[in-house]
Amino acid sequence: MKLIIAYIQPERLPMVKLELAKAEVSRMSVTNALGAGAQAGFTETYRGAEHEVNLLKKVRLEVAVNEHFEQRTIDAIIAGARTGAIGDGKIFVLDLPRCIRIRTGEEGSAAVG
Amino acid sequence: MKLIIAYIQPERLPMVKLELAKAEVSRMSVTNALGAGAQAGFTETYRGAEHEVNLLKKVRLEVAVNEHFEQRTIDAIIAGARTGAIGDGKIFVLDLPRCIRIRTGEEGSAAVG
Amino acid sequence: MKLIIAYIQPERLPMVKLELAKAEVSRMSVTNALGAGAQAGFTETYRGAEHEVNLLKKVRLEVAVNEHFEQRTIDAIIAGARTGAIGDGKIFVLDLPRCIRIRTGEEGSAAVG
Amino acid sequence: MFRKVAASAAFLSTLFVPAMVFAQDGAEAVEAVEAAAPGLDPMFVVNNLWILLAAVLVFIMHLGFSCLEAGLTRSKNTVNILYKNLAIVAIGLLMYGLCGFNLMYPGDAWMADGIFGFAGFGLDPGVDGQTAAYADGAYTYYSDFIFQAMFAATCCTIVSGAVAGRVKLGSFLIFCVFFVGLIYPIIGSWHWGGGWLAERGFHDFAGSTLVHAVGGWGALAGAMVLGPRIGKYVDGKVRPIVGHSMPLAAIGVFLLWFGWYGFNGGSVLSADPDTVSFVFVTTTLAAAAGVLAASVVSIIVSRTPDLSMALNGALAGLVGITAGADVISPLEAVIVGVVAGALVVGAVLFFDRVKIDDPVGALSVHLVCGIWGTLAVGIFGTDKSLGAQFIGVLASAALAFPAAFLFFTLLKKTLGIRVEADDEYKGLDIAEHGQEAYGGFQVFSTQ
Amino acid sequence: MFRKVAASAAFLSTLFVPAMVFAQDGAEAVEAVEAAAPGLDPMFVVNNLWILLAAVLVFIMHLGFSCLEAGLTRSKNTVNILYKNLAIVAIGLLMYGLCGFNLMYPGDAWMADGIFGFAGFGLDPGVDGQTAAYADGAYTYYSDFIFQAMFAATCCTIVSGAVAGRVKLGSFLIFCVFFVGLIYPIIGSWHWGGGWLAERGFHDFAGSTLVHAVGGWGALAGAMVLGPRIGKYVDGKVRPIVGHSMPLAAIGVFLLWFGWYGFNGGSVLSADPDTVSFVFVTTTLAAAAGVLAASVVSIIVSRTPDLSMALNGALAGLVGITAGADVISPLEAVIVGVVAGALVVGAVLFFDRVKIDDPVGALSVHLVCGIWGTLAVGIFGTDKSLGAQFIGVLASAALAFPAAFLFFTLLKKTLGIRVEADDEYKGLDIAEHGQEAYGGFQVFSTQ
Amino acid sequence: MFRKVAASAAFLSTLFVPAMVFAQDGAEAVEAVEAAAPGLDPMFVVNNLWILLAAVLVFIMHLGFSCLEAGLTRSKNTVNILYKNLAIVAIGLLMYGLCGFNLMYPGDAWMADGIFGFAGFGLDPGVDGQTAAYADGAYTYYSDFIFQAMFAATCCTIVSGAVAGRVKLGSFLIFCVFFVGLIYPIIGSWHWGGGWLAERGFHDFAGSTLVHAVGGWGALAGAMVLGPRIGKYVDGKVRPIVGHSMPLAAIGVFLLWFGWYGFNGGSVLSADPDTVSFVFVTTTLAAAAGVLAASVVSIIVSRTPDLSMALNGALAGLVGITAGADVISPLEAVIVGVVAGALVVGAVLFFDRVKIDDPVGALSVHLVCGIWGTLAVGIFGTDKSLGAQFIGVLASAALAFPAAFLFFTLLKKTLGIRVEADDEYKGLDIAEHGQEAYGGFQVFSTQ
Ligand SMILES: Nc1ncnc2c1ncn2[C@@H]1O[C@H](COP(=O)(O)OP(=O)(O)O)[C@@H](O)[C@H]1O
Ligand SMILES: Nc1ncnc2c1ncn2[C@@H]1O[C@H](COP(=O)(O)OP(=O)(O)O)[C@@H](O)[C@H]1O
Ligand SMILES: Nc1ncnc2c1ncn2[C@@H]1O[C@H](COP(=O)(O)OP(=O)(O)O)[C@@H](O)[C@H]1O
Repeated sequence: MKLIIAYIQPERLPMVKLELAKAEVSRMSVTNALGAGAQAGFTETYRGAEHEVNLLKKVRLEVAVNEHFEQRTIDAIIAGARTGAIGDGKIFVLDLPRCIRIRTGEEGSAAVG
Repeated sequence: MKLIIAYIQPERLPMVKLELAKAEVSRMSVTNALGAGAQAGFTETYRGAEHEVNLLKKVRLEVAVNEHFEQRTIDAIIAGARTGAIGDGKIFVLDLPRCIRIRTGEEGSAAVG
Repeated sequence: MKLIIAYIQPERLPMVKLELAKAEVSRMSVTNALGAGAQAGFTETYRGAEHEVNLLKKVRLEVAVNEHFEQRTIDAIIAGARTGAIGDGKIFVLDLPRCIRIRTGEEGSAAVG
Repeated sequence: MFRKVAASAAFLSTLFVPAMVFAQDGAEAVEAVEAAAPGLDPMFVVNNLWILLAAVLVFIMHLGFSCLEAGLTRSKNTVNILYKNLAIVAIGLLMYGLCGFNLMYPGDAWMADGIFGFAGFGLDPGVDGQTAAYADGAYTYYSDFIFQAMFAATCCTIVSGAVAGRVKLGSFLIFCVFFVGLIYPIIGSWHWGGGWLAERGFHDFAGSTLVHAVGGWGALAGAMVLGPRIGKYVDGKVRPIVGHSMPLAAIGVFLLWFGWYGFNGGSVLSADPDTVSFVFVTTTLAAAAGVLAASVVSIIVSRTPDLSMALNGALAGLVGITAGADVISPLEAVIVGVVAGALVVGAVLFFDRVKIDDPVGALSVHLVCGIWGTLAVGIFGTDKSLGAQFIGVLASAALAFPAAFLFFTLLKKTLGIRVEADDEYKGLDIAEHGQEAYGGFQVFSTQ
Repeated sequence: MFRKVAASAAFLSTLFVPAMVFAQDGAEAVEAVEAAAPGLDPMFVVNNLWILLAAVLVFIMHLGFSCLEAGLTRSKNTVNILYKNLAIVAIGLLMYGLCGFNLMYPGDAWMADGIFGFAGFGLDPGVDGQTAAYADGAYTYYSDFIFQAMFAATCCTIVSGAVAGRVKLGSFLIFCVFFVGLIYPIIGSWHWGGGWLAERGFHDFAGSTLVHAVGGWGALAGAMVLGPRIGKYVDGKVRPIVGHSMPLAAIGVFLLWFGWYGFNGGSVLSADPDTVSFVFVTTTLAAAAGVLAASVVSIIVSRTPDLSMALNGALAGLVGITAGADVISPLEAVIVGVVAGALVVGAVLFFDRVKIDDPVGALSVHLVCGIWGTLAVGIFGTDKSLGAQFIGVLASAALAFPAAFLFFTLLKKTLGIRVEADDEYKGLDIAEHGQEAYGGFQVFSTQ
Repeated sequence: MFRKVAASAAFLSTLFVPAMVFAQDGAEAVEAVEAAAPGLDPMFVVNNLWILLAAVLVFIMHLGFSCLEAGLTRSKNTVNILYKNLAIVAIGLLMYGLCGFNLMYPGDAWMADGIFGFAGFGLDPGVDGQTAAYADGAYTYYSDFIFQAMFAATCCTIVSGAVAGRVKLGSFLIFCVFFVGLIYPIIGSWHWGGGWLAERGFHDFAGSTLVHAVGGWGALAGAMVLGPRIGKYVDGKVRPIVGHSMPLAAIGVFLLWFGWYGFNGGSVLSADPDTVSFVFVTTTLAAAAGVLAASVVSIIVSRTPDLSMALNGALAGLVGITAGADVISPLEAVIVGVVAGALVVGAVLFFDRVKIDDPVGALSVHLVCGIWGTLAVGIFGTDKSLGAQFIGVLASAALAFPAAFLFFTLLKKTLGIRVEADDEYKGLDIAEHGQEAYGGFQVFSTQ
């Protein structure tokens, strides 16, 4: 199994969810995050003093999938998140040796889906 | 070493912490998250317009443990989080090749605990 | 590639960013988290009732790097985050088999940086 | 879904009643307005203006209550609390116009002498109502009504605080129709309406008993019938359920204090410089003393200064002085405030010990300090009898508490008054309204 | 960066104008103050005091508007909204002093009889302005000005709500200079300034049309020229864009209701006990009825009680009764409020259906209920003509809407009036101000 | 833990003093109230009513201060700020009753002629205090007291803003007892109490110097003795520490502006239509001009319109006009406001340059604009001497600043006045109160 972590632009989340749904991936976890990447930040001014903000709002997705879902999940995320502009985000794929469903105690592939 | 990630219902966190303490696991990190799974969402209405909310509030736990703590940690999480209802959550276990304590620079098993 | 996860004291974030910049690591993702560790919590009182808070505010960093950046990234985080006091935090290093840049579809080392 | 529909139906039913009647005040009223004007007595004008301004000040207390209650409870119940308080104001005002005013001030229309009277549905200023003749040049009929109407909703708002976080919206609003439309004005008629308590020398200047304790009894009944919020008392221990916004709570208390100048000051029922300024001073000093006393006691009890206690202390002092603001000297007002401020902290601890869950301290503030304030008149007031004050306290308790308790029990047996555990976890905002109070904010709730 | 500079330049230009002239009111004014005092008529003093207090109450409505608008929109636009509203108040007050007051009350200085007049720039109480002679012992020149000035900014604040979340700050403030400095006072002069509408028997007591509908027409023009916020209407469906703070919205509505006692009560233009108390009652009952009606209708429509609709309902009732608060009986006021409360919910749905995006319901509240209130005078008011009311509604629409539409279009073609999509995503706070409203808070915005 | 206990002990000690004495005002007072009433002069009634209403308006300014200060600082210090401000109000009111009022208005009880007088502890209206005889038919003794008492706490609230985020609660409250109980009333006695400054023709209508600059000097002393917050000035550069809630800050400023009508309007000390309406107009125009000027200057300085500066601009205009609201013409009021609005932005930058950390801009608003306003009277006021104004500014500085500085230094050497670095990181809410302001919210604080 794989654990797919994706950082995307917050406003692309609805699209990404849509694409994932099309790819029959309906389970996921979402957190909000701040990201520094190639994207330029902005200058915040407050009472005459300036400071550079380069941690921008991002959404972090975590999706656990079975091996044969790995690529279609990645494709779906890209389909939903890509605008072609800097800041579109990254996808990280980790190996997921074990997965357990708390409710039933099921393990492995059965638990992921 | 293992990195255990668990998504649980927010209101089960106190129980899970209790069970982990019983299992002598006292270190952990917690973030709030939104999750989509088998659990049904709800309909939000605002000024006459409806929309389906299917990202529900969850708590994300991250616990790094030594191998021989893996199972008891998982058991403790299940003991604290299980209600038997859909939405109880999932546990993901990752391999953790390296762990460093910032304060001392210690590595490995010593740093995890 | 490696995925480096670090929990640090919130107020050390600016330092850590500075040290990472010196080490030429400019990409990262940040989330806020609550952590229980060796650090003592505090007692909250509200309307005469007390309760122990042992989940303290922490910042969670996630940095994906190429292998040869692993150590310098870790060193930079330690340089920025260490105060010598309990609660300084932990660094976890995971293997990162795959990394994709959403904008270009690039994979691997090229995508991480 | 069914729950929602049932609650909605219950709620809808509360709205038809006030909208139906309101009859007498038709064309004549308008004509009455057209008349008057020339040859006015300036004293009448200024007295009347003060009553109207006092009414405006009392109005904003409803925002104060809303903010305080919302601030001291969890964010997941905020929409529900705001909605409840807005609806209470609307229902209170309309019910008071429909029947409350004429129940509370029956004039000659007593049915059981000094105990129950009713001058009919709706508003009717009559021929002289809008002239100086109505109240010896103090105010007009409509000024009288509006000032009293603003008071009326208060007693339900007090109940609202104690049942927050678990009560069903529809059922609660039905209770309000009953409480503000019937119980509050009947008890009020005994004293302010010139009934039997007035004859016995009972003194409750602006309502420590008639408004605050009456509301407090309703609150006690509600909190008892409902039971505590899930997670408040676990294994015999109190687990604090922390409020979600101290700024909101502070805004609430300051606005209440602000409005109290209308509440107490307006209760002089004229702009008499001597009495009104005296009342302002006693009111102010009691509130200030309440803050400090509650702070000190809370420091002693929990070793840290608790903001929510200090805020409650201000209200405690205000509720305490309300019965005797006109007859208690400034020095004594400080004493009344100090005692009230200490009492409120003790009472919060007490109610937690007996496991009556009162999220905002409504019982401690309004019931306990309302009683204290009423008795304080007997202690400090010249020519006031402690006995008469006791009788007033007991009499109002004897109607308000059982009536509220029975009505809540009735609702419990029929429509239900408590949301299901699951909805309580989710929060009433989503469960009852399908809305969130803080769109976009990450709120971390593990209770 | 260029955008910012351009916007700033545009904005700066709005500030020079009012700061420039203001001339006549120099030394004489001060001297005038020095005189007066002894032998005052107490009736004059109390009448005048009421107007001043009413002005203070109307002032706080601007905080109400700010809170309501901020609360019902997303957190990422909060700084922008607060800034806009603060600037509107400042611009409104200064422009009204510069020219608005003298356009609205030209006195004898009509240029086109009853249609357009102008008594010159700046403030000048003249010889008698500060004495009882100015307004038959009701108020002084400066009281008159300050009360009217507090009203003036209101009409722009209404527009502000409808264009929130996407309008360029600089362009919008230029529009305000134009609207509050020219359009609002000209329309006002037709009725309150004694112009042609006054002569035709049009009755708009405190401004259902002259303030609220005029602001509403401006809002409609703005919302139409701007288009909806990104993401509001997707694939023909309405996607709710949830407000970020219901407590702020509730504070806003309660403060507006509070201030409305000054808005309507002060419009009596004296402290006459009869009329002012009557106006207080009708105002109150209409608001309460509006809350309940909007609640019921929103329960019917969306099966849950929608707080934002109930809040809008209160305002709907208030706007509705504003035209006839002095001539509509309490019972009829309830009816006016019920209709307004129902209308407001329907109107929100309607505007969404026709894809006119109005984040806070400004059109539904101020335009729709403003018209309803004006017509209600014709329906319920004794001796009032529905025809005259119609004419008033149409006449003000005929100037306000096209003028606003043209001006907005002009701005669109020149400076631009809408921020770029990217800035809309980021939020105007960062895009236009480089600031965030809630430093440190984690706000999760995927819209 | 020890720290907490020590702080608590220190704090407790501040509370005994005011609670102890308060003696004279016992039974007589109550009797005095019982008398009076018939044959009242309506002018007396209306004048007195206005003073009381003005007191109520000034009261709500304390909520304004609380909101502004909380909004412009970080969320982790919010409970502390709200608590501090509530306690200041309570302490201020009680201390003023205990001794402040009789220090400020010693009547004949001067000890050092025109410099120091004291009419004894507690309140005592005497025989005529509650009648028209007390102040020529303008107000009663208690009205006088309550209006002045509401002012008194203000000067400590100003200090509070400048020391926010790092001061120890207990020590600060002890400072307040000293400052509001002694320093403020002594300086006040020099002018308003009829002392030596009054004789020299100094003119400070409502307290640009006596309230605002005096508070400002205390604030400067406090900020200097304490030093800046950790992280404000790093490597010679200013790192902004962003406030956590702009809506709170905006609510604060609007409420302050609202209350200022009582602050300035009530300082007329009668309801004289001419002067009060004049004061309303100058007050309003200066505030509006302050907003625009601060906006323009902040746009020039930071290329974006800074909301916190615009908000400070409103206050700057208000503080600026306070000394001369009765003698400065409307046009000149605009100028006073424009200068104040520009000054406040410059001053914020200046204090940051000299590394005096003032989280809410209290020095820039109250000290700098307080001085400017006082001098403006000399510049614009007819028959006013710039020299006398200078003397007043210097004299009050000469007492307020050194006294505050010494007292703060004394506290520093004894109890300590600054929390430990660790507590500053955690935030004072947890460190000093063991509470959080926003239960459940995820606040991300890396400062
Ligand atoms: N090496 C990395 N480690 C952790 N997070 C990263 C890394 N690179 C990118 N990210 C995350 O992805 C987001 C987008 O990256 P960015 O470089 O701006 O986009 P793009 O690759 O499209 O140019 C960043 O804001 C950050 O949250
Ligand atoms: N495949 C997955 N990837 C990521 N997170 C998941 C996945 N499956 C479940 N989760 C997380 O676990 C939570 C509970 O899942 P759900 O399917 O509702 O519970 P259950 O398995 O008890 O029916 C989800 O809300 C989500 O946060
Ligand atoms: N085993 C672990 N699993 C997950 N998170 C951990 C673990 N150990 C520590 N942490 C995180 O690191 C933070 C600091 O740990 P702590 O033990 O207090 O510091 P130190 O190691 O310097 O004594 C914790 O608050 C928690 O967020």
